[in-house]
Amino acid sequence: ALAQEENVLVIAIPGDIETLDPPFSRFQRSNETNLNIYDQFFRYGSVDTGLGYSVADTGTIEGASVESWEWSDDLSSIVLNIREGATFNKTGREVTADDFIYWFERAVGTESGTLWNVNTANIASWEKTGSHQVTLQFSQLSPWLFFLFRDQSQGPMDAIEAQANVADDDPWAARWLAKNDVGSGEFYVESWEPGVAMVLRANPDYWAGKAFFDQIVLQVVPSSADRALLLREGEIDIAASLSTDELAALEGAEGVKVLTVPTRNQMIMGLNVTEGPLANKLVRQALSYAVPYDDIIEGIFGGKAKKSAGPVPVDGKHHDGSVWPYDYDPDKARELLAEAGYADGFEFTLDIASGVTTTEQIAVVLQAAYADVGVTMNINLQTAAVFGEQLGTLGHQAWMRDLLWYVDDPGYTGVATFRTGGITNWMGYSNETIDGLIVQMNGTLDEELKAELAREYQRIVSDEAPQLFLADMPFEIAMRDDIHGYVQLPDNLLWYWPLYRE
Amino acid sequence: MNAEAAGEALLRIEGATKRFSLRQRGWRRQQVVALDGVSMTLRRGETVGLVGESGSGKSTLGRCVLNLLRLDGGRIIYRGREIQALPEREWRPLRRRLQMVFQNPVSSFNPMMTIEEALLDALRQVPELDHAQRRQRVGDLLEQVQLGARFAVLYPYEMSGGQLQRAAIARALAPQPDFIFLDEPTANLDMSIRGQIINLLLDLQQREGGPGFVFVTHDLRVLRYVAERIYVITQGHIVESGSRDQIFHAPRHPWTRALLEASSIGRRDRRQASGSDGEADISLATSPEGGCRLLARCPHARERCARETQVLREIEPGQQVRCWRAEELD
Amino acid sequence: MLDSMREWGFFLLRRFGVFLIALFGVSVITFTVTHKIGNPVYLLVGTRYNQEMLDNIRREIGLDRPLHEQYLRYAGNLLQGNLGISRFSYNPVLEDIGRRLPATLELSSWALAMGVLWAVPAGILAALRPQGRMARLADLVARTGVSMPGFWLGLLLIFVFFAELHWFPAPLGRIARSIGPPQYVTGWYSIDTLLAGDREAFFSSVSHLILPALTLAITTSPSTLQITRKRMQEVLQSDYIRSARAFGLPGNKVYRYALRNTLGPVITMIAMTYGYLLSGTVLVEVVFTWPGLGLYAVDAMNHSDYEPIMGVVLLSSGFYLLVYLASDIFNALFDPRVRTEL
Amino acid sequence: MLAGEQAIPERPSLLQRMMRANGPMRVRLNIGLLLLIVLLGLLAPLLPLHDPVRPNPLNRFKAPSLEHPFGTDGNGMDVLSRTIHAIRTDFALAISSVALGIVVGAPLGALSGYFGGRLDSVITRITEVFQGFPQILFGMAVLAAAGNTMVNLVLILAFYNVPVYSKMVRSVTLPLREADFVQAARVAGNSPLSVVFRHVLPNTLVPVFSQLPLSCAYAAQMIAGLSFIGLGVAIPTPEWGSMIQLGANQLVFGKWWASIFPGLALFISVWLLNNVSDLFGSLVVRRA
Amino acid sequence: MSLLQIEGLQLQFRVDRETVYALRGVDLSVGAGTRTAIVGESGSGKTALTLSLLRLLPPNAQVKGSVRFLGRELLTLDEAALRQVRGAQIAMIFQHAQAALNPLLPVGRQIADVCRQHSGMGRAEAWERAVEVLAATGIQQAAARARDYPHQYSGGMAQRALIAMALVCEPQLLIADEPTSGLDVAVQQQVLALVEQVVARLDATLLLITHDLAVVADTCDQIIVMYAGEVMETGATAQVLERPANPYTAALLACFEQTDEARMPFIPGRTPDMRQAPTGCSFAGRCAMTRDICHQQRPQAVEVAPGHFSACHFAQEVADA
Ligand SMILES: Nc1ncnc2c1ncn2[C@@H]1O[C@H](COP(=O)(O)OP(=O)(O)OP(=O)(O)O)[C@@H](O)[C@H]1O
Ligand SMILES: Nc1ncnc2c1ncn2[C@@H]1O[C@H](COP(=O)(O)OP(=O)(O)OP(=O)(O)O)[C@@H](O)[C@H]1O
Ligand SMILES: [Mg+2]
Ligand SMILES: [Mg+2]
Repeated sequence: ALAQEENVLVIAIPGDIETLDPPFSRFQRSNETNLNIYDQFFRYGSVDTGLGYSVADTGTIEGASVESWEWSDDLSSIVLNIREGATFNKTGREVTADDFIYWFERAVGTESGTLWNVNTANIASWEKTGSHQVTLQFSQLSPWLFFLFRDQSQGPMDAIEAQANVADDDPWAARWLAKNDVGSGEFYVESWEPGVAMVLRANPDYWAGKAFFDQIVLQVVPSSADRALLLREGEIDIAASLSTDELAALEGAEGVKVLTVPTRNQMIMGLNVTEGPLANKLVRQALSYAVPYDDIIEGIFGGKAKKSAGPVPVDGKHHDGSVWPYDYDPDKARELLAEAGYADGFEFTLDIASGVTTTEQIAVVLQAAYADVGVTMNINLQTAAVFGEQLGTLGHQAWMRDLLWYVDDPGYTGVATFRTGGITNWMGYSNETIDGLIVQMNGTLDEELKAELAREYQRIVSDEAPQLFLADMPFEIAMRDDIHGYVQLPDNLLWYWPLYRE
Repeated sequence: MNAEAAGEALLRIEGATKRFSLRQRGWRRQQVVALDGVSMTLRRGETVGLVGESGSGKSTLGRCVLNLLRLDGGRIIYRGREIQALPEREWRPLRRRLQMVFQNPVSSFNPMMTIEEALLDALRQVPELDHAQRRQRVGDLLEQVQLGARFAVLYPYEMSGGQLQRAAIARALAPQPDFIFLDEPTANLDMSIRGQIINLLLDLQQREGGPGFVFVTHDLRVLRYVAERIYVITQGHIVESGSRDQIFHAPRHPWTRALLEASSIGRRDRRQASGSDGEADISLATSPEGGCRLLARCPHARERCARETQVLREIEPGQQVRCWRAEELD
Repeated sequence: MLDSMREWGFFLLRRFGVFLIALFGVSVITFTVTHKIGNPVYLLVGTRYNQEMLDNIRREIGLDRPLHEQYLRYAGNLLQGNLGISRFSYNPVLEDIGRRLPATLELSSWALAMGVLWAVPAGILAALRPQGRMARLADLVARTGVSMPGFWLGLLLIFVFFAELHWFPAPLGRIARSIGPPQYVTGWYSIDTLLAGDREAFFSSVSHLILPALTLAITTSPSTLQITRKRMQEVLQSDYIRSARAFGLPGNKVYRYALRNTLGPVITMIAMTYGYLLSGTVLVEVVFTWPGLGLYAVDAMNHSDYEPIMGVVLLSSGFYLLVYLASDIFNALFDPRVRTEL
Repeated sequence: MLAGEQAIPERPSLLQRMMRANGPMRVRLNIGLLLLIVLLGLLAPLLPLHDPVRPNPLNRFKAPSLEHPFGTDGNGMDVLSRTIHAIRTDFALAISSVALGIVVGAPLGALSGYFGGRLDSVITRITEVFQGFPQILFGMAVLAAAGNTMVNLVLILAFYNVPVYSKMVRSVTLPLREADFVQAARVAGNSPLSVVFRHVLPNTLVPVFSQLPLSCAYAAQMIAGLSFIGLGVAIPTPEWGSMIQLGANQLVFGKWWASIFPGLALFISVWLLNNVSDLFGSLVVRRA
Repeated sequence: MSLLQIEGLQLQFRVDRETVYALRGVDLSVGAGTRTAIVGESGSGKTALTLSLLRLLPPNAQVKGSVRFLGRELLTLDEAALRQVRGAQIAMIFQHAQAALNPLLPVGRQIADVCRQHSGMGRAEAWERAVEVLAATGIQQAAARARDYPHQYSGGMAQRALIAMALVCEPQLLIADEPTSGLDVAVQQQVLALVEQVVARLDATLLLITHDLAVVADTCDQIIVMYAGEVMETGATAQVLERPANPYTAALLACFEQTDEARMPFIPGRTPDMRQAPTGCSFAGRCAMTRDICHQQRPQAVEVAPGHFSACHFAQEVADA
């Protein structure tokens, strides 16, 4: 029987949690769960906005599983002091330097996403320098260490437990860890009925104190209309992943509140610049001019989004809107098309992942707008997996999705997206000047210089237009109005620990 | 017309045998012998009657002759040529020569086709005509069977049985065949219109170069008008054959007599016939080891009948009987 | 008796052979199609990957082999009852299916039962009084059911009966969360709760079942209704029913006769509906958050996870072919004419 | 010769017969309405309607008004115009998929039923396999693998129709094999294939036609279902099923029009088709 | 007293908003203990007539008139009472015996059901009785065959089974609707003989429907000639066959005559369209004697000899010819 006074938070999520193994976590659901059951190295501090929620302050880094740290003077190494007395949820073992070392070894061994973090943070080696101390050496300046090592993939795992569950063909226990949690975070998995629900229980000994909610129920509700309806009827406390229309419908419903939080989330249309008409810069510019930006923002986002202005989100660091040339100007678009030799237009296909209403709606608007300038755009729906795979293999002519820049740094965006061969460079884009600018940006801690470089970077990317920046979207989440304490993290993941009911 | 004068045989059936497998038991099949060594000869322009009760194998014979079914044994010789084993492709040119009129006039027409379409379908095998000529011919044919061109546009369900049977005859005549197998063309018609069909056939017989007919019926009465020679069949066996006069005036086989009696008003003796038919029906299903097949139904049966398989033997010139007591029973 | 046992033996043997061949066909086609819907290796590499990692994994799980070789391997495993593992959850597909099958079976069986309980009597009544009110109603419901997508009807029902009237619980799975699943016996909550003797749980599970089952019943029963009606009409006009009445058999007896004679094709149709339902629940499962096979397969589809898709497709086809076979056997048992044709 | 024969008028066409078929109003009404719907679809581009694929993001989910009698949908498109234009898509989809199903299925069934034997068992087995496929799942897989184009959609729908029609035609053909008129057709010199195609097949029309409305409804339902899990007809093509699904989520928030109107259109069309096919059946079928 | 008295019986079928006038005012009476034949061409309404007696018509039929059996009006009798008449007092055997038996039930069971219905016997007892009557109709090994299904019976046996069913109720009136059509010649004889035998044994009245005059001549003492839903002539068999008083009967008889003429006799023309409401004599279109009056006025039945009626404007003329 359940204790009478349990505080339970019910969150409706659209699909099941994919994996409990942080390095392999790549979708929203598992990212969020892992964020809450593993205790990351660092975390952001937060500030209250006075609007009923707080936002993470990316300027303040706090310790989490790492209690404190010391840079070497030349910034070439760092000593991490591991929080003493923290224990793993399932085994009660204390978290030690060995678990951290295992974590780094596993990152290398599995070649997983964490290795990318390790490499991107320019970490050259790691060493146990005390029972609760690890020292990292950098190969070069590491501008993003804290930003990267706060994400959901960065929590120490119980090395002994993990090693106890390896298999011959699975030396890193990837199979076992996918279904079992060995974290020291705010919550741990109490039960998991695949496809139905996962129940998390609060860690009573969490170093920062036990969470308000004893239990978090992650209830799978695949139909978004259902999620909205359930929230309205008070059957659940929070509904994840609602479409803008559903959120709009919930606004004003009794007992429900919708938080609208500015983020660095951009709706982007990427163009494959390696072949066909889209390889022509003029064509890409024309397409950029042919977008009815205001209609999209007003109509589809109900005025809650902001007009994008280039590769750096408008709320991002070093954003400079002055170098952004585009506004809705179909005549200009036609001119450019004619100049490019496509006066009679051309045809291309836009791929989008199925089931995302907002993307579909924008695609439809674009289709009509492009038709006005003589360009035929076909819309092709793909399953999420196929869509993702096509991105990686440059299989699209054009794609549309939102991209969230959770590291607030133009250099980071550049490395990932606009550098030749960047991991999210799904355009096949390559420009030596840009590559050089990115290296320069990431090689300096001088923010003024960085701003200078960033302006040039934004000017070129805007001009070359390998991506169309359609809108800077806010993050919206709907919950019962007695749920408080929401903290907006830069990656839009929901952090359960600070939430409480009043 | 005189049978003797008609000359060379148009169609000869020799020892035709046909078996049907009834149902499957495990991997084995059970068989019915529908035709058991039937022989028959038809001369040009001659009409031969084939009479027998229901299930005796009349239709089966027709279907075998027209290659709608394959014979299991025996031969069918048309104008000196063996045709029973020809493949379908080689058979097709013969189709216009050998025709058939079916028992049930309504079901023998495609309900989705008008009479004209049905006749045109039959005329497709007359390549020498163009479309206009074929339509012309459809009109002529309908006229010939006394229907008139206005029936051309009707669908089968809009016509009476008698009219349809005439259309069926027109269809059989369409490609100018020299043989028509008439499978009980009057069986499904009312007595009052049966005569129309018979008379129509009589008219056709009168014409020079007209086709030869095998006229199948279970009612001897109608054969009196049309047939020159008559074969009596039961259970896949011919039990008696002879000229019309021989069969009508001097029937020798008890079965023939029974048939004759059954078809006349007020002259039957039913008391003898009563009894069980259970055995009789079942006996059809298997070929008996020996003895007369009509044993169970024959009022004249003797002990010898049960032992001895009967053979067809000539008892008078042109008359053959399959009964050893034929001479006694007068 | 012995003879007929042998006949039955042959019959079953033949039909089972056919069943296996059909299943083989299904597996080949599905295998070919599923292996064209993207690539599961992307699931296995985490967020940051390069070509080399992809190639390694592809080699490891054998996706670099020619398709027919892959199929042979799959079929070999299949014969040993191994449906492979999900690349996504690392669970053996058989286990996943085993967990979800009862949910789907329970839902589709309830839907079938509800559909049959409505459609067969309605069809009979409509046949008895072709111009009557029941006939009109049956017509209306049948035609509405036919032209209404199931998920839409489901949403409508949820809206009306949950959101507005609050007659039914939230469309959140199979049983109230506060009650929790019963002790596993059959996997059917409606039965397991009964076995556990838990009234409250039983009512909860049933009330969760009703709306989704109703949705499915309405959308799938029209064919049963039509065939019952048509067949019943035919039977009622048959000579043997006329003779039953001519010999003074009372109405109820005559209708019992007629019913019996109506049953053959109706059973076949019901079997086909049942076979269809096992996979036809997909959309309704989505709408009612029903943790069944359909949801599982849709998820797998969205992740290009071959094995679960294959597993579900094979299972559904197998189930379809089996119930179809069962209806054949039933008809053979029931109808002496079919029996002799075995 | 029969008495009182006169020249009779030309045979009226089937349509004429249907129009004048013995139920004065009801029947004519059904055919008339169905024709009207088809006509509406055909003439849709000429009618004074909004552009069916012209989105207006500033005018989304607007309730029915004079300007938009059926309101607007989530893309701000005019629901009335889309509902009418969808007639083209839906009829085209239904007709082509059903036609394909019939064109492939009916001959298969006829051949199978007519020739029997090994051919029959092979065809029957194949159709059983086809039918055994879990339809939505398989449809999804195919669309996911080959793209959600109209052609693929038609192929998938046809895939389900083939066994339906082949089975039906087979069951009608089986007794026809021994039918006198089929034998008569052989005697008339038809080759086996021409017997099947000219004589047997036309006689399976009635059951085939009675199945038609179901197939059409089914096509729309399938498309709606596939749209629901994300892979239906390419957006923003006006199509009832996907319109129903697009509007479905807002249905529960009181914005009923985007979903209800296309639903009604589908319902009415299926209803009329049902009636007309019944009527067709009663006219074509041979009267006893 | 007549056992069965039919007056002004009209029967219409509604088909697709058209009306088929199947019976157009039939008057006749069947005396107790007679063996009466109803003859007529196919579609003349013979079956329809018998079905309307017991109200076994399909739902699209409308009946008017009066049918009195032993003084009781059958057309308005309530269902329960009617059930007592069906089977128990009037039994029917149908045209296609095999189709008239339920294919899914063993033959014996069907007979036993009827038996239980009318006698209140128990299951076992009824079964024994069923076997007994089956045996009585000449089916060998009746106990075993009773367990068989109709499709395992031959046509003749099925007909016997139906007769057995009629026998089991011991009715006063036995209606046999073409009991021999579709059977082979020899079996026809046996079945007819069996019917006669059963009627004799039960001391029942027989109403035999046929279109075979040969059968009539042999079996029946009374004859009713029907044409296009009307009764053309009634009378004792000998009278009617020897001195037909109606041109239709005469023409029909001519078709059965064995002549030595070269051509076969027939009645020209076709039966009238039953969808037209009757005016005048229905045989007028095909009759050699047709005059104007025949087209305009429906002939009333006239008694040309005692007990011999004919519906013809020239009945006497024909009779005397
Ligand atoms: N396709 C078939 N399969 C099995 N048995 C058959 C088939 N066709 C005919 N028979 C059997 O062959 C025998 C002869 O049948 P057939 O149709 O030739 O008789 P028939 O003399 O034409 O009878 P009827 O007068 O009824 O037309 C019958 O016992 C019949 O049951
Ligand atoms: N259910 C029905 N619906 C419409 N018309 C019918 C129906 N039953 C019979 N008829 C018509 O009623 C008339 C009389 O039919 P009935 O069956 O009584 O004829 P019959 O004399 O018994 O013929 P047969 O000798 O062929 O059995 C026919 O014109 C027939 O078409
Ligand atoms: Mg025959
Ligand atoms: Mg009759």
